Amino acid sequence: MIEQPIMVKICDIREESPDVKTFFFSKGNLRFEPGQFVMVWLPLLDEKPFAVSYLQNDVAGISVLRRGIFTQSLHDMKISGTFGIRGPYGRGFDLQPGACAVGGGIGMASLATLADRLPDITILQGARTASGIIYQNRFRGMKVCTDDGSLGLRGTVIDLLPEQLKSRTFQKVYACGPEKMLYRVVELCNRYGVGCEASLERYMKCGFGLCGQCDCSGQRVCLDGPVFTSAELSVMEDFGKMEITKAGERVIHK
Amino acid sequence: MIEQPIMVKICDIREESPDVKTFFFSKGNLRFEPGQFVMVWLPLLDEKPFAVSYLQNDVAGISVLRRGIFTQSLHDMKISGTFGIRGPYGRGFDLQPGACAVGGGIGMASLATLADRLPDITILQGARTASGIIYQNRFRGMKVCTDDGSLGLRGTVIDLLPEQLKSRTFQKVYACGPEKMLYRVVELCNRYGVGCEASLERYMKCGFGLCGQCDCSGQRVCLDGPVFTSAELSVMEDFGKMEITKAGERVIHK
Amino acid sequence: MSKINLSVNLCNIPLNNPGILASGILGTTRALLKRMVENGAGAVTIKSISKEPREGHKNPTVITFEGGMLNAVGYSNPGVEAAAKEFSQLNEIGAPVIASVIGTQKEDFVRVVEGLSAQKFSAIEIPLSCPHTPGFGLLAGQGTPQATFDITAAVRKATSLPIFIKLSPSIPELCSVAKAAEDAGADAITAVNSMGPGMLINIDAQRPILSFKVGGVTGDALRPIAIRCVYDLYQSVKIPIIGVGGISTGRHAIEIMMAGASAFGVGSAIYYRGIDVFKKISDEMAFWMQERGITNINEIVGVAHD
Amino acid sequence: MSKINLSVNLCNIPLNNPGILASGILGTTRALLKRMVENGAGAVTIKSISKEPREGHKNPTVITFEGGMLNAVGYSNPGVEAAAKEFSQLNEIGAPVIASVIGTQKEDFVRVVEGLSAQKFSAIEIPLSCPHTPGFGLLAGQGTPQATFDITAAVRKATSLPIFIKLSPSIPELCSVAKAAEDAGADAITAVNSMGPGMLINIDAQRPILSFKVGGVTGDALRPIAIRCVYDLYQSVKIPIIGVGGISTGRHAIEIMMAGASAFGVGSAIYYRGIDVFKKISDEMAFWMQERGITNINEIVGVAHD
Ligand SMILES: Cc1cc2nc3c(=O)[nH]c(=O)nc-3n(C[C@H](O)[C@H](O)[C@H](O)COP(=O)(O)OP(=O)(O)OC[C@H]3O[C@@H](n4cnc5c(N)ncnc54)[C@H](O)[C@@H]3O)c2cc1C
Ligand SMILES: Cc1cc2nc3c(=O)[nH]c(=O)nc-3n(C[C@H](O)[C@H](O)[C@H](O)COP(=O)(O)OP(=O)(O)OC[C@H]3O[C@@H](n4cnc5c(N)ncnc54)[C@H](O)[C@@H]3O)c2cc1C
Ligand SMILES: Cc1cc2nc3c(=O)[nH]c(=O)nc-3n(C[C@H](O)[C@H](O)[C@H](O)COP(=O)(O)O)c2cc1C
Ligand SMILES: Cc1cc2nc3c(=O)[nH]c(=O)nc-3n(C[C@H](O)[C@H](O)[C@H](O)COP(=O)(O)O)c2cc1C
Ligand code: FES
Ligand code: FES
Repeated sequence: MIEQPIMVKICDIREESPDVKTFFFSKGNLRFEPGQFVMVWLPLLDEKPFAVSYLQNDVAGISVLRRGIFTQSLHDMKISGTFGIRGPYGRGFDLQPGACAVGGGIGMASLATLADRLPDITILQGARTASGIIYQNRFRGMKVCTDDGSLGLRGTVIDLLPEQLKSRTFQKVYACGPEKMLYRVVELCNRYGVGCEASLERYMKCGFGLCGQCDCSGQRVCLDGPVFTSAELSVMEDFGKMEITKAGERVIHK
Repeated sequence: MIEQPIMVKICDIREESPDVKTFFFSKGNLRFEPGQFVMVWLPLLDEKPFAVSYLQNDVAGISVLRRGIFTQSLHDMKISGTFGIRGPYGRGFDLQPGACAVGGGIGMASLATLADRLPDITILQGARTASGIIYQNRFRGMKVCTDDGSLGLRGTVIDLLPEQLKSRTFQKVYACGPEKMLYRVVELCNRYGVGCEASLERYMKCGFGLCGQCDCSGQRVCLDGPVFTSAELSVMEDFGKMEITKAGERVIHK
Repeated sequence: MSKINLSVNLCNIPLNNPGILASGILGTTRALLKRMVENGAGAVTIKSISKEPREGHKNPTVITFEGGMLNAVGYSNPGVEAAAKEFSQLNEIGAPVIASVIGTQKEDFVRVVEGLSAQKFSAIEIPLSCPHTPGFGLLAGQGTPQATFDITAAVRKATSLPIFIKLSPSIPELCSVAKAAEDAGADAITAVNSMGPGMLINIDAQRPILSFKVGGVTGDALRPIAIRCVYDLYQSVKIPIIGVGGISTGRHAIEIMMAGASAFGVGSAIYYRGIDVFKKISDEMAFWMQERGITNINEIVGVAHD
Repeated sequence: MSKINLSVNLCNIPLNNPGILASGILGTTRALLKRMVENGAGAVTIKSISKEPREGHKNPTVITFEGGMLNAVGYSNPGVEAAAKEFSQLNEIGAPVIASVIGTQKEDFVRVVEGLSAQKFSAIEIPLSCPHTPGFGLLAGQGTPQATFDITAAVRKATSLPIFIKLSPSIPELCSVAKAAEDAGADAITAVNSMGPGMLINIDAQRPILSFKVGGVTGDALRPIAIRCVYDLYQSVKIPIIGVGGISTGRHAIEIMMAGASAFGVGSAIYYRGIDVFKKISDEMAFWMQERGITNINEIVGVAHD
């Protein structure tokens, strides 16, 4: 684990969708487990958490959805540009064969290295519209759905998942995406008696369990998570409901 | 190595001579090599270097000659009393069979664990008078001399040594004692073509090579020594001549 | 270790052990406070609260280095109104909860203290010592004897709870500031806040790492400074001292208590030794006491003085 | 690494690399200075010299802890007369030698500077910042702008050698003191001396470990503070800065130079990395420069500023 940011050089950039770019960098001897994240630093601007979405021999990648100023600045970067990373942080997924991964939008980035490591995995990815779907070439058998039906089935992963849970026995379901979606995935898994692990997102500062910024019902998403089991989530009242702003205000989760 | 003093409890006290007492303490998992020393701390008073003179299973000992206030305070201590030790510090002796150890007065303390480890060693000990001789029961075959002839041969170890060097081939000579004596031992060894290692004494502060107090011609007695080979000593101009006081004054060696 | 008694009485607040969660560390939510108590804290302090919400500085805000930690969080907090909601039913937390109150002028402190008065806080801590937040602490001149006296006196009128004044280790007039606090009615001194400020530069980015450039130093680096501050304060004030700074083991805790602290705070060590650091420290203290035949922790307070 | 140039010109003193042995570390004898140069130091500073010999504090005088080192040597030194003898034929040392001069009043500084004037020192360093020796530095009020101005001006009259004023990291008015030194004719600022003071207590002895009880903190703990001081000074004074405090690797050296130091001092790291620490640091700096395509070390001075 790297405690102070090291500057890494972008060695490749891949456009995963109109709004998502993957930035590849030489990973040196850093080890990442699927579900862990790094803090990405743009000097003079800000520092935010990103899942490691590619893990190749010497190279790692982060897939970034353009949302605000920070991610826009990342999108503006070119090959040979540099950013800082520290980490990896957090507790990742507990890998098991015979599983299903459910990704909503950029949440797919957290599940990607997991899927790489589990060849028999079933992947469901949902997005609002076709242009939101990523990694289509990477995961050929992936089942896709869009809210507007512009790609794959019309509907959300929540519409797709029950059918899967009915037709097959999964050892585990892994999920990452909007928390409202995660909440319903966990509900479904509970109903079908399948264990589930979901990766949460909270605003983060330290990334290593000290500042209390990323609290979710007494759990530090950065250190105790970001991946939690459905059993753990069942006693986390804030899950699917509340998050904490940068200023520490408790707000209803979007 | 222990960087901050730990308080050890005196578990036994042995009177080695009217002016020398050995204080035994439980050594825990500290490892000492013959020739190394510890810094001994009496809270509120001072801290000074002492050779480890006994190494038994769980117990180590320091043999202390009463000289000034500090050593008097040590002599006043009783069983169960405590003092601090840190270390061990310094470079010890390079052990070889078929050797000879030459000790002058309390210098014998530095050589004692070496002698324990080298069963075939020849030991010469010199002192001003009979009451200055220590470890007589510990090293039964030890050859002893006193300036006044009150015990063993009359004369100094310098008088005794040539005969030894002539009659036998030693692999090495180890020496500790007054520096004037060491100087002559090294001279003799050079003359007879025998390698010699001598343990020097200088006033010390840090004990770990930082403060420069214990300098002897650019060598730090605490870290580069206290044991030096005759080759090393041959280029140390101060050896046998100069030492540096607590205030940093260069004075002629007593 | 049945005979070992770690409980202390701090300004009439009973603590089952002298370890207190320091302000700004995991004190953002009620749930985290509870978790820290479950993990052995004798009392917990909430993250400092100001009148209005504050976003604080941009990231990076906390970074580690070889000797400890550097932070410039910038007092992010939801403001007194939201805080009063968050920190309700404090009797269920399981240990005393200390409110940390900040302001840019003395009226602000009073406003926040009043705003939190409906909640069952056990004491009010006032840090006048942050080295990296414009408008607050050292950067607002709150670390002088006069300002300390004025703010303490104003808060004194506003509450009957014990008041702890939290000082900076980086001011030469430490003891006069503490005396001013005592004279104005403070019940204890919390010593110390983070020191410095300090800076770390990433040489490949050629820029300071913290977005605010400078931040307060905590952890191991701070311990000898904190011990000295507590030692000096013990000879200067009569009110109890809460020792904070680099405490991460039972030995450290005993060390700062021997310097004169009646209780001690723990912050950075949660990173170094985990969320159960308070349990570990209590066990280590009890073990040491057992070995030495000391049964009551209060006996050791200040014994390092001649 | 043939193209890498580490040489710097400090107040017209050419150094083959910017690493300087800090005062008080192994600078007790001519032989040790020489050894440090053989081990890669770009320049060396002697242990501080006063008018009369001084025994300093009793042992323990130097002790390590998790975050660095604590020392209260108490300015032991043989006095100016003996020092003038010890530090003769300095041209044979192989690198510039800096004299460190202390006093309890400004006349003392002048006396010592004059007493050493026959020897070929390259510069005079004046520490006004020791935190643990009664009669000297902070304990004698030498760390104020006025005292600094007076002492610097007096020494300025007594020598034409470059004057380095060495400051404490533990005074809030750091930059005003540096400006006072600059105004009085100082040629460089050495930043910083040890911080604090701090204290370490042995809990089994129930006593402070250092015989003087408190001492200055150096090593890792000091680095972020030293970096910040240099960064601030770089914006306050025009004369060069020698950065000192916790430098033990090439990265640290580059870090303090990016903050604004034209050269850097190394002390405690001799314990942590051995007597060849200067060689190691130079190699590490050269390696980093090579990788980044930087050939001249002077290019990086101050680049961390916007
Ligand atoms: C553990 C973890 C892993 C993450 N992994 C990734 C990743 O792999 N790829 C990736 O792109 N991002 C990831 N994120 C999110 C990322 O850290 C940033 O929060 C996000 O990219 C915001 O970017 P921004 O700063 O540019 O947008 P901001 O300026 O913060 O916000 C711009 C707009 O987006 C909205 N917004 C911001 N954050 C979120 C959010 N979390 N959910 C919904 N809306 C939001 C804001 O309300 C605003 O309207 C991860 C977060 C966590 C905690
Ligand atoms: C590496 C090393 C190992 C040592 N090992 C031992 C040991 O095993 N046993 C032991 O008893 N001592 C040992 N010493 C010496 C010890 O550290 C003290 O310096 C010595 O005991 C002085 O004691 P004091 O402080 O009571 O006397 P002081 O108060 O320092 O002196 C009292 C009188 O003794 C004289 N004196 C002090 N030191 C010396 C000296 N070194 N040589 C000659 N005269 C001196 C003084 O001039 C004075 O007249 C060792 C020293 C070193 C450097
Ligand atoms: C990330 C972080 C945030 C902090 N926030 C606050 C704060 O809001 N209010 C406060 O009084 N002290 C704050 N502090 C200071 C701590 O309460 C404590 O005084 C300091 O960290 C020293 O203790 P430690 O060495 O155990 O961490 C903060 C410290 C850290 C590391
Ligand atoms: C044992 C020791 C002795 C010191 N003696 C002096 C001194 O005599 N004069 C002085 O100006 N600074 C003295 N210092 C301070 C150093 O020169 C330096 O400023 C400080 O150690 C910080 O650097 P470092 O972290 O690299 O050690 C001393 C430091 C130590 C550790
Ligand atoms: S981000 Fe600081 S505790 Fe999680
Ligand atoms: S005693 Fe300090 S260098 Fe040897």
